[in-house]
Amino acid sequence: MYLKFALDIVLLIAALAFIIGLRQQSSPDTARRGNLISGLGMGLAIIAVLFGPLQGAVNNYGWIAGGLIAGSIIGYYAAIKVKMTAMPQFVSLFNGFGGACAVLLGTIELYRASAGITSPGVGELLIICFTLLFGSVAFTGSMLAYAKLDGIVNDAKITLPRHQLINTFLLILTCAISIYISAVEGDISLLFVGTFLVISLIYGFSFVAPIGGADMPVVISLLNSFTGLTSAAAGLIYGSQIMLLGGILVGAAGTILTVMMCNAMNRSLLNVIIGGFGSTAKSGAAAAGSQGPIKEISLPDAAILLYYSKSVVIVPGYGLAVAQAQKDCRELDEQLEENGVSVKYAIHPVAGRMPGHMNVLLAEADVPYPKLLDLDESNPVFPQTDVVIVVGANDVVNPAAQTEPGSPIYGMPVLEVWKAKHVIVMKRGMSKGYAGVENPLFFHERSKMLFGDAKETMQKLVKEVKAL
Amino acid sequence: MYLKFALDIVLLIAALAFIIGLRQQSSPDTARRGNLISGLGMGLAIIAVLFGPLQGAVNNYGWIAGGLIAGSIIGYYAAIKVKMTAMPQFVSLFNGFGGACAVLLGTIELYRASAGITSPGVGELLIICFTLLFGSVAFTGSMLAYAKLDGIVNDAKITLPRHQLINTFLLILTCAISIYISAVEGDISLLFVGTFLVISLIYGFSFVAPIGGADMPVVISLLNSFTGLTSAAAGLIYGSQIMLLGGILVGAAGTILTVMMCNAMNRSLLNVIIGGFGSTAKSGAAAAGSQGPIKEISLPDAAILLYYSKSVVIVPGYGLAVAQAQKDCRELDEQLEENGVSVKYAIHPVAGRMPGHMNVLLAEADVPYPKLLDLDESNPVFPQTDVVIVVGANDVVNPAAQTEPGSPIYGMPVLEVWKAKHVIVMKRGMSKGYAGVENPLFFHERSKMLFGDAKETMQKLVKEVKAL
Amino acid sequence: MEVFVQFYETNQLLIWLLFFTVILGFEVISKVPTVLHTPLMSGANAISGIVVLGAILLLRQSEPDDYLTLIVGTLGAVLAMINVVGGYAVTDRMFEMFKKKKQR
Amino acid sequence: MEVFVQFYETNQLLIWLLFFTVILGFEVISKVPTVLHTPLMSGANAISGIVVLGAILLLRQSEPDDYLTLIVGTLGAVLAMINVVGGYAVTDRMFEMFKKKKQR
Amino acid sequence: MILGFLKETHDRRVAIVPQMVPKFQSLKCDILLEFGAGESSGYPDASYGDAIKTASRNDVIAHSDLISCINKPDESLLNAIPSGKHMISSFESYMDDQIVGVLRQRGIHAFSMDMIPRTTLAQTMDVLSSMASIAGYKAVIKAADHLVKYFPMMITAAGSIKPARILIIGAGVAGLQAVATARRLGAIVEVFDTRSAVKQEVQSLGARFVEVEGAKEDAAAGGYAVQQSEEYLRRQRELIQEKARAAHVIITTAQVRGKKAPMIIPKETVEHMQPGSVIVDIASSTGGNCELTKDKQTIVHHGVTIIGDSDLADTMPQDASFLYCNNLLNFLKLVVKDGSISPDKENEIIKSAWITM
Amino acid sequence: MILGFLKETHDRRVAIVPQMVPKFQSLKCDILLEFGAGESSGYPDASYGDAIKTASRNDVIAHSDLISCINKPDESLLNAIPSGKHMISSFESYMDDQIVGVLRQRGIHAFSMDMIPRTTLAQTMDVLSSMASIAGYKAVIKAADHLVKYFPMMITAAGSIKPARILIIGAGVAGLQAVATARRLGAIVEVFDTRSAVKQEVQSLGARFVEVEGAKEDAAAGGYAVQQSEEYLRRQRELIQEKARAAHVIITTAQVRGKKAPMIIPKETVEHMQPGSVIVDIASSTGGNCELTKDKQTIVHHGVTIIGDSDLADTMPQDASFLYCNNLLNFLKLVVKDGSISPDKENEIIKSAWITM
Ligand SMILES: NC(=O)c1ccc[n+]([C@@H]2O[C@H](COP(=O)([O-])OP(=O)(O)OC[C@H]3O[C@@H](n4cnc5c(N)ncnc54)[C@H](OP(=O)(O)O)[C@@H]3O)[C@@H](O)[C@H]2O)c1
Ligand SMILES: NC(=O)c1ccc[n+]([C@@H]2O[C@H](COP(=O)([O-])OP(=O)(O)OC[C@H]3O[C@@H](n4cnc5c(N)ncnc54)[C@H](OP(=O)(O)O)[C@@H]3O)[C@@H](O)[C@H]2O)c1
Ligand SMILES: NC(=O)c1ccc[n+]([C@@H]2O[C@H](COP(=O)([O-])OP(=O)(O)OC[C@H]3O[C@@H](n4cnc5c(N)ncnc54)[C@H](O)[C@@H]3O)[C@@H](O)[C@H]2O)c1
Ligand SMILES: NC(=O)c1ccc[n+]([C@@H]2O[C@H](COP(=O)([O-])OP(=O)(O)OC[C@H]3O[C@@H](n4cnc5c(N)ncnc54)[C@H](O)[C@@H]3O)[C@@H](O)[C@H]2O)c1
Repeated sequence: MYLKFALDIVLLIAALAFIIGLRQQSSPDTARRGNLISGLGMGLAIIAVLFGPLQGAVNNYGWIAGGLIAGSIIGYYAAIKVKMTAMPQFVSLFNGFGGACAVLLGTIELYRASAGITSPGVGELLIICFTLLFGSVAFTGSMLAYAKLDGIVNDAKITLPRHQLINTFLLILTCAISIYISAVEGDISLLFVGTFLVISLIYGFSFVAPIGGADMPVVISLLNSFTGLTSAAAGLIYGSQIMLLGGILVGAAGTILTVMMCNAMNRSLLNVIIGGFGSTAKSGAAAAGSQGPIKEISLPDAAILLYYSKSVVIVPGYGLAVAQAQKDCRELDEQLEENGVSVKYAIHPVAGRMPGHMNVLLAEADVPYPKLLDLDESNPVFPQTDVVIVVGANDVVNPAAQTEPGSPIYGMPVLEVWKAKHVIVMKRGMSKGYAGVENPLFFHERSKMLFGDAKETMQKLVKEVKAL
Repeated sequence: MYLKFALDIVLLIAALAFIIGLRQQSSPDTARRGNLISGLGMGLAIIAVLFGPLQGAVNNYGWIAGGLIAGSIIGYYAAIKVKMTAMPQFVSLFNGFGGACAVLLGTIELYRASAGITSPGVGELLIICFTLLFGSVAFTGSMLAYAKLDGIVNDAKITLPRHQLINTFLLILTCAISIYISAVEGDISLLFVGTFLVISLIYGFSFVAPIGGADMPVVISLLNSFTGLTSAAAGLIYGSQIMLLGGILVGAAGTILTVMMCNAMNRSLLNVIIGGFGSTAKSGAAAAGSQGPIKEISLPDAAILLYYSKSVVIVPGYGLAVAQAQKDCRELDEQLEENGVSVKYAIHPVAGRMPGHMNVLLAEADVPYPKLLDLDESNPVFPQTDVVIVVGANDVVNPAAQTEPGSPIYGMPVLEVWKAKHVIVMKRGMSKGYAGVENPLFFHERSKMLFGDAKETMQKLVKEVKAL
Repeated sequence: MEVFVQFYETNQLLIWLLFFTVILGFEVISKVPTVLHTPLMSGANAISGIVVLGAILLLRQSEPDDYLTLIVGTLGAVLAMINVVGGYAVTDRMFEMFKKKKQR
Repeated sequence: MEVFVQFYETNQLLIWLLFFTVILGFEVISKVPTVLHTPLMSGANAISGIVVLGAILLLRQSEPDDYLTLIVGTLGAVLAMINVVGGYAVTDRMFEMFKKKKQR
Repeated sequence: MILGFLKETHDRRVAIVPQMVPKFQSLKCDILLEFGAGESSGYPDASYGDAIKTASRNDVIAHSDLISCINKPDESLLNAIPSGKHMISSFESYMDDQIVGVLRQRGIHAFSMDMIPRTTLAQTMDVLSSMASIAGYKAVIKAADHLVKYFPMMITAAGSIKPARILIIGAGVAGLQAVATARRLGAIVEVFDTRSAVKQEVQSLGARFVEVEGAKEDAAAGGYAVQQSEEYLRRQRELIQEKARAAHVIITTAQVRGKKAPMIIPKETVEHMQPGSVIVDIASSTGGNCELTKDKQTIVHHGVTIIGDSDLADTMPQDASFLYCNNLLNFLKLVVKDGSISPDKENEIIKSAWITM
Repeated sequence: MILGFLKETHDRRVAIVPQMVPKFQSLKCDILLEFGAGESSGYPDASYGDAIKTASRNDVIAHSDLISCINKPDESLLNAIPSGKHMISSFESYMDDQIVGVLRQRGIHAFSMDMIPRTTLAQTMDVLSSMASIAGYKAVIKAADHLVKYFPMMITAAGSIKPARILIIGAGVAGLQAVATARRLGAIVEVFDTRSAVKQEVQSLGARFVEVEGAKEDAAAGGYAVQQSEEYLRRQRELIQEKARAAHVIITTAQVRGKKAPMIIPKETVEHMQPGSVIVDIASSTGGNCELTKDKQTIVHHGVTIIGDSDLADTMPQDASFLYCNNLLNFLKLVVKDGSISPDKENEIIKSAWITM
């Protein structure tokens, strides 16, 4: 009895750990600790459920241990090995596995019911069907999301005409089957179970198929909340309060997170789900032209990149002047300096539209003279620089001046920003500079574009950095 | 049975209403709605409890109705009639009444137990004693807080030497009595109940007595969370889940709010409770000298005042230059303008230390010329101005130049800022200006001081305004 | 110890609920801007008037001739109701100042 | 209808708990800065691996010779455990980037 | 009462500007203006309108009760003024201990604008401040005009130009205004003064204050600097010598009321400066802060241009006249009551300014 | 190979500055400098060190392979140069259609710095830009020096001064620099130009662009302005007439390459301006944008000071020389290979600049 009490307390602690862990993860300073707390909660929950008194327990600890250990090892190594840039797709992959587990549970329970091993009531059957259905969507949906993010699958190839109609039909169909199964109290054939499973899996795939690659993070978050809900449902099946609450918690948190991600992109969730390919991805791609793909960076990512770097060099150009963003630029500078980032300005001799244009602007923004580097001082600095922010400059950071003998600016000394670890290019679109030549910098592997009016972007960036 | 179900649902809704209501109250835009929701929750809870099935219910609806109606009328009129400025003390007063109700409940239950009408267990008796004790502290403590805020009671008069020792003693004593009562299972005399009641009430009074007038808001918040806890305890006594949860909710919220209020003042809660008179009040008072009391304004209040005004005039002086606060000043300006507040600058001809000193600074901060008013333009504007912010100016806003023929600056035209509805004076302390004369403006009924370096204060103010 | 265990087992869900409520109480408040401290305190204070339910329950259960209880209970109801109604009304007046600005 | 009422009455506290949990889920996330969206999603994802408990419970209750259940259950445990361990590990790596800066 | 305004002989300013005429008239004064007095400030006689009369110099002197001229009247003018007249000018009585005697002897009632106390209250009539402010501004403009290089930093395709380094000596009104103007133009500004109180004032304009420790302070001197010790001056000169080699422009404004201006920049220092540099010496009229300064002259020594000019306000006559006119009007309000001259002898400002009282 | 630098006759600049000498030497050139060529820029002969030789004018001409002078050589100089020599200068061949013939005839191989294309690539040798930039800056300084009032706004005890209103006509390099400088000094700046493309450039400096609709655009003109229609000019003149009455300073920089500068400010407009105002006409050498402009002269008309000076760079000789020297060096890198003169005939810049090719 004391054991049960102790394990009950452990479960309460686990539940609180989930909540507090998630809470701490929503603030940068405590985020890592939050993850640890949440992980500890999970460990406690597993232990409590492993050893808790259970009616009709046969235990089968061998099988369980085998499963848990195998899963842990695989999961751990996958997580350790994955490249930083591939993390989002791995989250999706992991989430899909969670969903797959729910599918298995739902299927076996349904099988048991159909085989007469168990005889669940209407409510329980509904819950089992829910588990299976949502688990399936989470499973195949996540897998497809993974494939899309990883570039294995091309968006356009897997979208059928009138895809939303098909999806709606599939949704109604699965719901109808669920209700039918519950209504007949599980008196169904094994084949029927199989059919339901297959349709559910197809629906999951089809659900994600029309959604654009750029919207994948939102979708993953949504599928994640599905996994949460399906876990909660499984908790009901197995009478586990912690599963129920943990699942509900993730379901709720995931939902609100999905909505917030949509908001951050200025889109509605519905728009993401039915709208097909993300519009942001389109604009960039359309303008990219022949020189290969460009990579965009989101404001938050840019903020993180800057915040956690040691040295930043700002390269102002005519665009800074047009946007009159000098003061905001200075604010970013101050914000970063406050956090121990060294910030300099690299001034190209012909940046702007008159000699000394940048000097005038930066003087207006009260940038101290020692922070300004001229061409000769800047170029040796770039290789030691973590991040270069190119603010509305174009010709003066054009590597074609060194690499393309045919270029009208070939031979002009330019700022070799591409030698820095990262380059963030702020401009409104892909238009050319004064000299009217293409700029390969924008397609360089180290550069990421941050589109928008320099002033607005700067202001938003300052806000993001402040939030860190 | 359906009634019970319906009322149970109503109670659930009420509980959610409290949570959501509180949540919405913590953001300015939804705050008022939040209060309404929370109020509706309260209404629902009362109805549900009034008509819910209850074991051994005699109902006595007449008495109940009488009490509720009388209380409502008194509460409503008190709230309507109270002056804006007196609101904090009224919150304290109301809170005291809630505490008083808990005291009554605790006393009667204790009386019943001592009289043998009921025979509660150890746990229940502990809870009853808790109700009585915390209710008492909330009751008499709030009353004293009210009296202090209203100026009825003078701090120094009611503080005994070694007051904290006495308080600790009282705390231990009351706890000991509580434990004794529980241990003997309520087998006590009526006199003993009365003694416990009296000691508890005295303790509440004594608890608040040494705390300074400036710290009253914190204390009220603390006492408020006591009332919440005592309500929760009463909920246990009467087996009401909604009371329990509502009380706990307020208890938790009140506690965290108390801590946050302390943080905002850069003090610890312990420091507030035992530290005696607030140190901020002291510094101001000490410097005030002969000319009567000065009034300080807190940053948040200043921010609200500015945000909700129509027209603001900034009067810069030498202090602005010393602090180099011109850019922050401009940011406040922009922040306010964005919210539809008209902002102008009134430049006194001799402000600063050289002709045109303010012009140089404001030009540096890019304040457009049309926003600058000179002396002749400014003075007619002040009577129509909601708030004047005097930033490090002194001599140039000294009313003595008009009112005190003996003053060395008598006859000099000054900016008549005191004709505006509110004046906020930002400076570091009470020191005099260049001319070395006292400034009666600081003691003027319409002015409030905001002490601190102009740059820092401005930055904080901008932050507060942005949060609105 | 046994008592505790028993108590926990019978009230398990209630205890979970309490914990969750405490966290909710913290969470719900934790990001309030300083400007709202005072009105929020007032709003929380109004809720703490929920002790009025105790008075109501006391009254409903009291014998109609137990005047002591009736009077004490009614007095409690009056006081707590002042807290409730007065609290909400004052809070509302405070928040009135925060009416959303048109320009935003 | 009766079923509902009965269900509610028996599970009253659990239902309250569910509601509170949903609100907590919302609250706990609602103020997260945009920069944390992705790692937070990953963190929540790890928790959703709690479905592993279902697999454990299934396995513990299954007959030792019911190989279908055992295999399916174990497979489920493997998959869910990948989700749990992989999820936490990836999240940790993401948050590693946010190590608190010394200067602050 | 008739108020007469003379044309200045060596100055482009005029003590009355057209837009202020109504305000003078509201003091119940008639105004008599010497022909062409405002011409060089951009105010031809016609611009004054019909409200005032113009006349020849002699007529103005003969018919006015109160005669205004901006600069210290020379002997011939003093001789021309009949006894019993009132006169407002800057008589520089703190420099010239004869003048009061001369005026008294000639029976002229003299108000000296430069003797108005430098208090907050008297700011509206403080011509020293308003003119010094112009001088500070103009000194920088002149320096920029004469300097062989840019003031601001410029990173251009034809090379990077470093900002000019400017040393300002004496941070009174003129010095501070010079600081502000030079900073506006993007120069790196350093400031010297003996009064450490101005350190904060200098910093309040965003410039650097260079300290020589051990300055004597005298709060009783009413804000004016006191003469400093030899030791102090030596240490200061050393530090300046050092700084001067690095400076492209030096603007000196150091003055000690009633004394010869301190000599701060010796010939040797100038010879160590880079050719093409500029020194503007605003203190030239009282001897100059630079050993080589020649008052009212621009000389070039070892490639360094040295401009000695204490009357820079004169080079910006329109605004200077406007400001002077305002100062004068505000002072006259103390002197003229109801159309007649009746200064309040108890008034602190009158007591200081009425030098023949 | 010997590179010879002549002393300018009517100009304070010099084409080589001491700190750049090593860079020239790394082109394997020996340098011959005319006595005292750098004197007036602040570079006495001694400052160049031992690395270069100084000589008389005739010796420089006789011994150098490549002769540099900044300004267009006058006839006597051309006559003195032996056939077969190379020369770098600004020959103004776009104005003077004779000069190329004369040079060819005399057998002089001439590179004209003012013919270097105005492309991004050629910016490092674009003397027109670097000198125009100085001119724009200096024009504002000169205007501030001559103006009878303050540039910035001043609210003082002696009255409130409104900021000066400045009209800048032509927003090329000089115009833009003038905008920046005037804004620094606190003036209210308005700008006119016929090319609407510069509108954004003007705004990028925080000034107001005043538009006259209907300007002709010619993208093919390589950035230079095209001659505008009569109708356009009339409407523009009207608007300017209006604005000019309000302006305290007008700085005109409008030029049309190879043509007489457009006349934008007629006499009548000047006469409507406030006395004491200032016009600085940078376009004076090609006729000026103001009807009354006299090149290289400062005149006063109806109280308005009109400064006609296209060679303002000359008044800031040190930085001007430094910038010119950089431009020259960068250009020489195209001309001199391994110590001998061998310009790449395919290079676009050489093709434009080598006017006798
Ligand atoms: N310094 C001089 O004296 C002078 C004089 C004349 C010409 N130039 C020439 O001008 C060029 C200067 O190079 P640069 O790199 O400074 O400028 P640039 O090459 O002209 O490029 C400026 C870039 O800024 C972007 N931009 C414009 N407005 C923006 C806004 N509001 N927010 C964000 N981005 C904005 C534009 O791209 P989007 O439209 O896509 O945003 C554009 O590509 C050189 O070619 C130089 O030769 C210089
Ligand atoms: N305009 C001129 O040409 C000129 C020249 C010389 C003298 N003056 C005289 O200077 C005075 C100017 O009047 P004013 O009102 O501008 O200034 P003021 O009367 O000298 O007062 C300035 C006030 O600013 C406060 N202060 C200083 N540093 C501060 C900081 N970092 N943050 C916040 N507050 C700060 C000081 O109070 P705390 O220390 O308590 O903070 C002081 O009382 C007049 O008397 C005028 O006559 C003017
Ligand atoms: N009350 C007011 O509003 C007001 C207005 C204007 C001026 N004032 C005061 O009047 C006083 C005089 O002002 P001013 O501009 O006529 O000053 P000034 O022309 O007499 O002197 C200029 C400056 O030179 C400095 N100086 C003197 N000897 C020096 C030396 N050896 N080395 C370096 N610096 C030296 C002085 O300290 C002074 O700051 C100041 O105190 C000023 O604050 C007051
Ligand atoms: N690529 C580069 O980095 C670079 C550098 C410097 C200059 N440039 C370009 O070279 C070109 C010439 O520059 P510049 O400074 O020598 O110009 P400029 O001196 O030839 O002309 C000055 C300005 O006067 C304007 N103008 C002509 N007629 C006018 C009229 N009637 N009214 C009003 N304005 C009139 C022109 O539009 C021009 O803006 C510009 O296009 C400039 O952008 C390019």
